Amino acid sequence: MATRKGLGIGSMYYGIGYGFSRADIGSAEIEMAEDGTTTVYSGACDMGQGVMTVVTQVAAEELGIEPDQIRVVAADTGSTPDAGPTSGSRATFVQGVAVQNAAQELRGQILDMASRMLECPKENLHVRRGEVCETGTDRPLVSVGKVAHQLHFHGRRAAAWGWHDNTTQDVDPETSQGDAYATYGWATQLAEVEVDTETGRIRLTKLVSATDAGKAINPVAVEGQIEGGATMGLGYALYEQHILENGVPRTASLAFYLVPTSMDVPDIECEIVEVPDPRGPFGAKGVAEPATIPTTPAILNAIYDAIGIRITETPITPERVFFAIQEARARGEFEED
Amino acid sequence: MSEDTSPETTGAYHWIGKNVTKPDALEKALGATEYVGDMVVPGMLHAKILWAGAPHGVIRNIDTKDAARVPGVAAVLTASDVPGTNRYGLAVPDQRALADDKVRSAGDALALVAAEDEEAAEEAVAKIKVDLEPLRPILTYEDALDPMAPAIHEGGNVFQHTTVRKGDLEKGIEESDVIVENAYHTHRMDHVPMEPEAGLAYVDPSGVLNILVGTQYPYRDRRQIAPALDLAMNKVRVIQAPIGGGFGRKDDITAEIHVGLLALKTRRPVRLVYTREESLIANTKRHPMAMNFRTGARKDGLLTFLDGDIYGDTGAGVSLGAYVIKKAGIHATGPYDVPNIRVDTYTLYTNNLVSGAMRGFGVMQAAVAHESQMDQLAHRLGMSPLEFRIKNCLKPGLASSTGQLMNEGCGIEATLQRIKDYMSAHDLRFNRPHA
Amino acid sequence: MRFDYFEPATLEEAGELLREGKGARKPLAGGTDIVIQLRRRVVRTQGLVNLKRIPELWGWAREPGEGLRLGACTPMRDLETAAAVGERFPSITEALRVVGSLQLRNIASVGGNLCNASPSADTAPPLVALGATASVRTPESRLETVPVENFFEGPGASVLGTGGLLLAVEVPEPAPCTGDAFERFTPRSAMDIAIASAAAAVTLDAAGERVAAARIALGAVAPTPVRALRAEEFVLEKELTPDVVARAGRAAMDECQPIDDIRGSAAYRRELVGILVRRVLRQAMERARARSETETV
Amino acid sequence: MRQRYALRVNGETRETEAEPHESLLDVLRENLRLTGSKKGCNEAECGSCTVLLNGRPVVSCLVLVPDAVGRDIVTIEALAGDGTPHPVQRQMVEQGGVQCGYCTPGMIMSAYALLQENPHPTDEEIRFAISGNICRCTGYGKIVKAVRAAAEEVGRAAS
Repeated sequence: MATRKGLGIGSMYYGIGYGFSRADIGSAEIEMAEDGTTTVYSGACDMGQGVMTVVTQVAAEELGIEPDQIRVVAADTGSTPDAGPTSGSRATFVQGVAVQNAAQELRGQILDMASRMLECPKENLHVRRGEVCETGTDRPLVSVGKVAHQLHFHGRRAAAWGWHDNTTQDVDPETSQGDAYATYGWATQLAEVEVDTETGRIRLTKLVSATDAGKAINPVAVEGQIEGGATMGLGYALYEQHILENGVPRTASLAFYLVPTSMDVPDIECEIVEVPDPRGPFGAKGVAEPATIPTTPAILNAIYDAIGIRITETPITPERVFFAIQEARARGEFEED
Repeated sequence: MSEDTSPETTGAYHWIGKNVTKPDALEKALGATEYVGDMVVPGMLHAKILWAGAPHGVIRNIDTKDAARVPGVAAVLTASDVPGTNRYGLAVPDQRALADDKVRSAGDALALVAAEDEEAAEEAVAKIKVDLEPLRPILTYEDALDPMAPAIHEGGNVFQHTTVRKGDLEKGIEESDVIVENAYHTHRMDHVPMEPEAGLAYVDPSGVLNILVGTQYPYRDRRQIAPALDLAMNKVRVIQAPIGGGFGRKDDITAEIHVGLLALKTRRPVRLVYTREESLIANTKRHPMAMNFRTGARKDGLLTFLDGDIYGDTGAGVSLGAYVIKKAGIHATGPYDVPNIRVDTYTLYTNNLVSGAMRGFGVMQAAVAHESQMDQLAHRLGMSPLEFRIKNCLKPGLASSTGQLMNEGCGIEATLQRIKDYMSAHDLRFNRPHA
Repeated sequence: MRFDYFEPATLEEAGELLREGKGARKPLAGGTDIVIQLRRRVVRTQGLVNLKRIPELWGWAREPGEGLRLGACTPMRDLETAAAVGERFPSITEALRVVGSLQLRNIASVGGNLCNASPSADTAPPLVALGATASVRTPESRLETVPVENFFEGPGASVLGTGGLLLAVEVPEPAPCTGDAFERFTPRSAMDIAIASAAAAVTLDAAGERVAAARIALGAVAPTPVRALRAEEFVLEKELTPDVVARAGRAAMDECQPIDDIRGSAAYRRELVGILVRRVLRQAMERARARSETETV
Repeated sequence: MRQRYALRVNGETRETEAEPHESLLDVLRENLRLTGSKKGCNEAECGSCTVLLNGRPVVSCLVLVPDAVGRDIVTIEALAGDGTPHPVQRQMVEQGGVQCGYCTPGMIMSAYALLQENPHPTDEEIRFAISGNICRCTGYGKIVKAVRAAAEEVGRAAS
């Protein structure tokens, strides 16, 4: 089998969120019960990528309580406020700030009550691991649960609402000039492919994905997005194509529409880059789409690096590569072994 | 507030940056999570859809009499049974919950059946007779751009034309030492969420229509369901059920209006679960695009201009296509400083399957073109593709294609540098350009 | 897809049930093809006659020097994991490893793969190349032996017609200095259907140099799995030099009859035939050489 | 024509009525309410419905219910039957092998079957064993890692 290897780069930037003056909001309510356990009513849909986990971590960080004391109720028009869609790599970036805002306000309520209970200025207190502590010494003074109990006992608020508006102006209708998005995601991938120069079949043998997460709130979840995104990019590049003939689908079965299997995907190497973005929660921004986009171009460029042939049409089927090699040969432009 | 010790100032986070276990993962691993297709409600009916299967035609008649007589069938509905606008659509309401005047794509729904079990519903669907007068389908970019071709919707087949203009294109061309020009074609892709679309609806005793659905945005679903079915918005409750993958597909309406309508009409709970085949036929896909790009650079390795056209096939409905294709246009430069730009984008109606949001949202396609162009320019200049990108990438103080000034959070150079470091650490080298 | 369902315990019973059905009943082995075909409504039937509870159709036997016998209902995975099969007939194992998924191969049978008579059936080319025969019970209850290469009559059609049963497949013991190989071409590395496939069984002369006998079989490039007779003839009594192998590949390209479909064009399939034939010939030759060395030691 | 079938599921005999053309998957899900096994394609192309039949992983969407009579059926629900998640389940959670979760039960059944047969698989063997289980979210890397970690855990427990 005659094979050649090549390396290719793909880079991209991607406007995070909606842009184009489309409403781009996040909102959440947080409520602390008498025992200090907390419920976040978050309108953001978790599709398994982990926005519920991000919401939990942001709330835990801001409230100074343990994540296992937090329950998230998600995405129900009957019980949670509108947090916009989970799309556009926006959930962490937008909803994260809304939850942060709510949690900060609730923290203020806790510290106000603690200050009264402890007869200690609020400025000298902070919350850490479920305890209100003395600032400076970190000495625990009273548990958050006890403070919450007092809040409820005295009929004070132990709940807060957080909102975040990430809506941008639309760009100019004639020139598209303007601040199109609040921020952008950034990513570069390196692909190594092996080209079977006889059949035209391509195998992805290595993929390194450098993705800017701003701040990885949950690194394993970020890696999950990166690896899954690159795999979807690989499917787009090499295997998946929904074929219509006269407008009628001919690939309406997974026997014909080919999604990558575990044998088609290499171990994807995640390089999480963190360039903090002050507009996101703790500097974080979304990675779902940025991690998906560079794979196909990186593969296209790696194929060129391997065989000196530029493929300009996707998917890069073996047949397409085979005939591209034949044509290059016919023109005398194929570098024979 | 205790500002001094807040983690944001000190960076000493307790939970940010930690691998907290996902709260929903264990129940999924146990097989305990109930997706819509796993849910059963007492008295629940099963729904099936009759799909058009043909791309374009005038609906003369839909005869449901035989279907309604199948034992166990509770309802057979067509467009005339829809109490509201029957319309939905994320950019404009150009899609019908049930096709009325015309069939515009093979993925249009023509009729709904609810029955005591799925087999009866399937049998009824097979007995619906459709009299369709075929129309010439518009299937290619060329057909869609032809002003003489029949219009799929009122207003013609070019739904949107956007323009990106920056700097002085002619000047950019003149300054160029190398120019690369190519036509790129990308294809239609399906999201293939492992869970095919599904919805479960019931009217509760207070008269509220409850819809459980694997959705990416319950509030916008409500915004679309209520007018389509002529309901007050506060009489519609949409609950996100556990969702077996979305990837942009379930950003749009899927099963919501259909199950809602059947529940309203039958006053019984109704569950609709797509087959994989239906999932591949119906709802949105990734836009195929045709992109003609001309890009230039100077001998010193700086980019000079981008001159491009992007044609996107949004199928028989816009869905989010107008935004997808506009986004492709403003991202057509890639993450680079390009001083002179002309890019035009066209959002085209065809009688192909509807395309909408999918992970990558137009930039997936644009990157195929801009990154191929970047490599060709680098090779023409004899530069490493990586160094060429580092030289041209956006940095704080530079402006994007839309003139947006980059400041904090501009990470492209850092990602390129990380790859460069990786390559040197692993002694990896490009074959080209040849030394 | 409503139908009657029968579970005969004996061959006689099964034959009787199929006869009564007058063509409206179908035999069921693993069921992995027919259940899908029934669900897609490309096949209709009034009844399924499940053969899997008939003991004679189960199991496999491999005695050195006596070839391999496979009961028609034996799950593919049983054979795939059998070292005794892989050692002597690597092409069979190579084909089995790529059929559908592992979870499918635990249900699907080799007999079913042949009876489904798909042009792309992965197990067909190695069995044809190895000169396997099919034991068939005709609708008239006669026992016949049919070479696997003559078993297929067209896409979805075999010598069984509507009432016949495949009982077993027998692979003869290869002559000394014989090697075999299978390769199929698919875009994905798992769970895919061949765009083209090829198998070869090559017997070298005592010196391990020239081809004493060769059989080459092709899949997915004609209405049935087929032999590449001209390519076989061409390599006979030659050394398998790169040039000879390349010319054999070209001969096979000329004699296949591929079609265009969504998996690939006829032109591409034809090119793949040339490539795959070269590859399986080389691989079979290497295995024959390795075998001749161990056999002579 | 509906018939009564007695199925041995997760160690118990369960009586149910079904048509012979119904799949084991449908009967498990609809009749026995064991909905952990998922329907992703209904034609053996995704592996979401994987269960064990006499100890071997099979796509239950293609097993007709009469064919499952007399065999031992094990579904995802049995793996943590005693309340303790199996190491494969726990590691899938800990290593980040679970996202949307729809492929997860089938994936775990394939991995579980692999470890029963081969307690010390290589990564290549793991990838081969799960190659009939399509996952659209993770890219498989964390699943392979989870199976490897589970194998180590089982190995440690045994030694």
